[in-house]
Amino acid sequence: MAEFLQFAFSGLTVGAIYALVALGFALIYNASHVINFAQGEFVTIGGMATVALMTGGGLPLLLAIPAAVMITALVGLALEKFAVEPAIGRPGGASVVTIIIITIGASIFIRGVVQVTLGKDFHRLPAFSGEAPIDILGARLQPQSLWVLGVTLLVVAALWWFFGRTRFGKAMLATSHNRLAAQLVGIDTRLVLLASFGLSAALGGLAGILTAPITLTKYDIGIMLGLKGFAAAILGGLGSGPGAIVGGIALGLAEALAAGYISSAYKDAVAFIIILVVLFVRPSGLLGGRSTERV
Amino acid sequence: MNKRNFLRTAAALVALGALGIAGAQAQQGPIKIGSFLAVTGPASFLGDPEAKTLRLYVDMVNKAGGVNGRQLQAVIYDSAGDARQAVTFARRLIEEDKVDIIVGGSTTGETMAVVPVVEEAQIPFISLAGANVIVEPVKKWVFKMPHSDRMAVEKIYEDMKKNGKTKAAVLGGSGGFDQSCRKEAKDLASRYGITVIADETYAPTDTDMTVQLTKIKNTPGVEGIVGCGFGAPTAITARNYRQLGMQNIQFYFNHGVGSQQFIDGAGGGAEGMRVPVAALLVANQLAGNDPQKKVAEDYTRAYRAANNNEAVSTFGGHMYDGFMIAIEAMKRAGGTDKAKVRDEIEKTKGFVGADGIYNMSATDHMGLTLDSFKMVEVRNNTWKLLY
Amino acid sequence: MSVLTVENLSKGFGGVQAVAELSFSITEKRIHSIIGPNGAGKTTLFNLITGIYTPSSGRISLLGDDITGLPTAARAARGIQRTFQNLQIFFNMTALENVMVGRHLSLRPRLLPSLLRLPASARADRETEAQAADLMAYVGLGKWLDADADAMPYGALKRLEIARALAARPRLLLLDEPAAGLNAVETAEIDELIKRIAAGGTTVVLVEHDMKLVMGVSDHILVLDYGRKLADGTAAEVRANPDVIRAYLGAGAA
Amino acid sequence: MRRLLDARTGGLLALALIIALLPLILPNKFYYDVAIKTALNALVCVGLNLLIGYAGQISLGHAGFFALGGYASAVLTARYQWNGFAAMAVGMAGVGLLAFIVARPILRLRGHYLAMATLGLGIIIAIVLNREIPITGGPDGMTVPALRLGEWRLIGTTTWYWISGGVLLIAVWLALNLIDSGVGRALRALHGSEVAAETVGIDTTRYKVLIFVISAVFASLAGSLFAHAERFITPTEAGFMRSIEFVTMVVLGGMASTYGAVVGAAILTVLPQLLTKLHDYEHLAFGAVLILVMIFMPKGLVPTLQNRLRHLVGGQPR
Repeated sequence: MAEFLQFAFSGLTVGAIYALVALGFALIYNASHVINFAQGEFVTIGGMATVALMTGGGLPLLLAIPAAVMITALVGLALEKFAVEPAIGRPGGASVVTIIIITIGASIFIRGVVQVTLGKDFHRLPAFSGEAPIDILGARLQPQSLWVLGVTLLVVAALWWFFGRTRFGKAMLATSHNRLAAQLVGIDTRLVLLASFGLSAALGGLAGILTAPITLTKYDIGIMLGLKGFAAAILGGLGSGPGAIVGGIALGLAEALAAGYISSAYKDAVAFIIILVVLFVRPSGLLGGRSTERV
Repeated sequence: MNKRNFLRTAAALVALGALGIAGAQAQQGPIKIGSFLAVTGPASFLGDPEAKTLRLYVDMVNKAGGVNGRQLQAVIYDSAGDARQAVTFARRLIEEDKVDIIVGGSTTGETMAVVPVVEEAQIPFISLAGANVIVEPVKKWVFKMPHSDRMAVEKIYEDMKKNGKTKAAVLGGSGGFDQSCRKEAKDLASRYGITVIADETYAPTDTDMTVQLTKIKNTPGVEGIVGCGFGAPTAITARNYRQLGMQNIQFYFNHGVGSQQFIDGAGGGAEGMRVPVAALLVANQLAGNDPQKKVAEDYTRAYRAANNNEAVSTFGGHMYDGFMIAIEAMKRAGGTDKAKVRDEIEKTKGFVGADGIYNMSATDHMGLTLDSFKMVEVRNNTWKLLY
Repeated sequence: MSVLTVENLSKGFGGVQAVAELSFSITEKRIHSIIGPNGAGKTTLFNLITGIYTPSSGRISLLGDDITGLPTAARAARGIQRTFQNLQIFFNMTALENVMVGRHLSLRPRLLPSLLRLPASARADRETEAQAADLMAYVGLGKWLDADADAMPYGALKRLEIARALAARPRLLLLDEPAAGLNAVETAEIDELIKRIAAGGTTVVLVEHDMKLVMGVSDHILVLDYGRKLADGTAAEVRANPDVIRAYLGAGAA
Repeated sequence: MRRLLDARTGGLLALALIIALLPLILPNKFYYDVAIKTALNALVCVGLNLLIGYAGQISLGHAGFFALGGYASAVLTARYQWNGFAAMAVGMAGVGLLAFIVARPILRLRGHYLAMATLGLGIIIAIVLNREIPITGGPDGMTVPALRLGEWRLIGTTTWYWISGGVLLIAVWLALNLIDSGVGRALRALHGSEVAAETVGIDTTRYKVLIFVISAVFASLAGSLFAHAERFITPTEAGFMRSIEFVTMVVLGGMASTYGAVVGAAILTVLPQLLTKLHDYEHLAFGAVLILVMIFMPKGLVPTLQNRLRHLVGGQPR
């Protein structure tokens, strides 16, 4: 029991990280049908910027966190404004492949900038509420894991409120359902697109900060987190918010349990094997809806 | 159609022309030391200090008048730890830059990929990578600097044996550096009367090792854990080790963690862990009469002064040794004749480097013994020399 | 004899019944029209007949064979071709190549001969090219042979789709609003083209809003309203049907 | 059509000339090495372009097929003393089979799902190659024996320059043939409009599977040749970034242009050799180049330049 709990804690913690990244994918995908392969780099920026602000800028953690989230959001906005929009906004739009290459180019570029400005070393943030582990039924949990899980829940609640209760959130939701119709009723879909990148980047940055005390942070930590987050987003059903959360947690748990009860040798393959099986059996993902194409 | 032809030709010419300009540099003058290193990528913790060290010492030697009256020039390429790129860069160093010797190759994979190239070109090559396969069997033109993965494991097993521990668990990453150490750990165990009763793996990108550690914790009888790895995963492992309250089991890491960054990243979790490292890391704790003390302290001082007070790692030390052995050999050979330099490298005797005292021979192209490895323990967030 | 028979066909999207309990049959070598107000389910019906949509219930048979479960390509192989209301041109090809694709079923290209460009394969390709060029001349696109499809005007693209469909030598040709967006002269030309096609032995089914065109060419008209059959018969019969008049001109006009 | 034919024979002739004359200006083995890698990358890209550029499908896992081909050659010749050509053929057949098995379910999917599936497949292949140390040598890679033709050991950069250049030429010829055949038109049609392609009787799934398999086999062949040319192979060849590199080459050179694929491969193979002078700024610059080209030349270099040139000379459309 204690062993299972320990595995589950590990899976939940890692899963929550995947979930936050997946949520970022879903946000942008909904607004623009763009898969942002630079999503993982937002995680990098969040963590690395916090470290830089604390060690280089001498800011206390409480100030460094919002500042780093802001910085990440700004990078997200810049990415949309200077790299994605010029391509999408062109008459005739851009093909899926073109946008994929652009966001991949952006991820390489961002990694390059972080590496040049903040270095190649890994860094650690202090845990928000100490390092002393908590004992639960014989399994031991880092207090920071609770922070990660708690904030993930808060984010989900906040997003639910945002999309369900605010005017702008509803506008974003409308755009995701039918871009043209949204434009016709007067929604500024370009602003929605911009906002989705900003919001998604802020989420990624937050994820990077929350997890840096557990996973440490490094200029290239975003690569794998980005890919796993993408897998989680697909698993849950691309574009579905609750799906992203479920997909992330499910992947995290599956990895931990597979490593625990089967073998750790292929732990990092688990996510991709699951995703392949799911795509073979149920391509729309766990919670994704089916869509009929119109001719 | 003509336009297509024209375009294609133009593109090819532009590309080749640019290459030519980039490569066409003076062929006479300075002694050229070529290097391909994993300056970026997953193994950048190796390549980065190595590149910095090479630049630093080329400058220092030049200021002191160079070698045999000639200035030195370093040509460094970033292979990102990728064997494919390493081969291209090795060819570039040999054919285009016409270097006199190659000191480089941060990882075993890139080193081994380059071996056929240097053997064919007949140019001395001093590798900075760890695995024994590089020099076993001996390859005429290939030498290697640091302690091998095998020696690190031997040092660990000696310590376990001394403390009466016979049941070991192995925990390592899936990268080349880690896998080589894991293999040695399993192969050598019986020779020290040790049995490996648990064996766990993580990916270099993993962010949590509690699952693997829990399995080791729940394997009855484990007395010592041999950790194989480097970089962030090792720091995470240390944190999880403390989180799970496993301090009753002695944890050993191999020399991949030999930097202050590991201790800082572990956030206190590394306390009590033991690591076999080169003397460099504990230079100030060496006995006054230790021949390595001065070398290690000088290197530390120079490196920190040149690099914003950045803490030294043992990996930069590999480059220091390789570079020094190379120029010593050139001095003895009285020039850069490749065959002569190779012979002189092979004759290196009693060279005191950061990694130890080198005694090479026709059958030993590494030249280090277990003695020069130091066992250290993390105490109060710093390395404490044990023996 | 009946080329196409539709029995009790229904298709719903969510709560909306686009086609409901529809039955009718199409007889050979004539021009049939399907008319009805917007949203009457005409295009949905075409999509059901060609297998782009699967029906919620009902049966479609071609020349007596049930084809309800067949995929689109297999229905094409049995002789159904269509054009699209909102063009589905291969814009990444030339006009001629668009029509050559229409010959796909009889060309049956094979991989290895194509890769190696064996003489037989090259010869078949040249024949296909000649046939496609003839067809383009037939629909009046003779001067557009080498044009890129994306450089052609709307009216020409309408004909290009017809030429592509004809290339497959269909038994049943479904034309979805062939005259939409065309001027009077062009519409007259299309009118004439449709008659020629039918005269050549192909059964034509037309969805069209241009009543002048419909009444002029059709041997038989089917009127749909909210997915249901409102009336069918000859042009004169339909014109006189009070239900049709009510649907088109509004209640009270009857 | 006549014009197309001319472009084919003319273009092929030009490519053959370049390959034949390049040695006159290649000063040393390093340049040959770059040329070999260019040709082998181009070989992958010519195949991948059939999938991306002509059939409109995306694969983020082609490095996996490349590496599988390479390892088939490496393992079968080194560990089981197979004849190199037999190993190569078995590798191609095996990769083709694997591609076929995964393709049917995967290719029902579109756009991003397909990207994810191929990405996952590639990563799984990379992980397997990394883990199965007794067979593959693990992350440090393995040495590959020389390819033998009878008693003749095919070694040395010049030999491999001619081999890879020749194979590339044949591959380009095959690709051009295919594109200009009924099969090629069917592929382009399903890219242009999948619905319309179905309506004219094209079994689109079958064609997508077919082209996916062909492009995988091209990659496998390139991998086998790479393993023998380099005499060494590591699992990095299967890595995600390598797959991205291939796709980028195709897109950069120009989708739906076979010569574009070759040019893209050449540029992205040579570019890192130029950027290496930038040291730490190398990756940053590479990322920036990708973004800028995609924004300003979304059709890729070759088609864009062709258009510009056509406007300059004021030629007729097409």
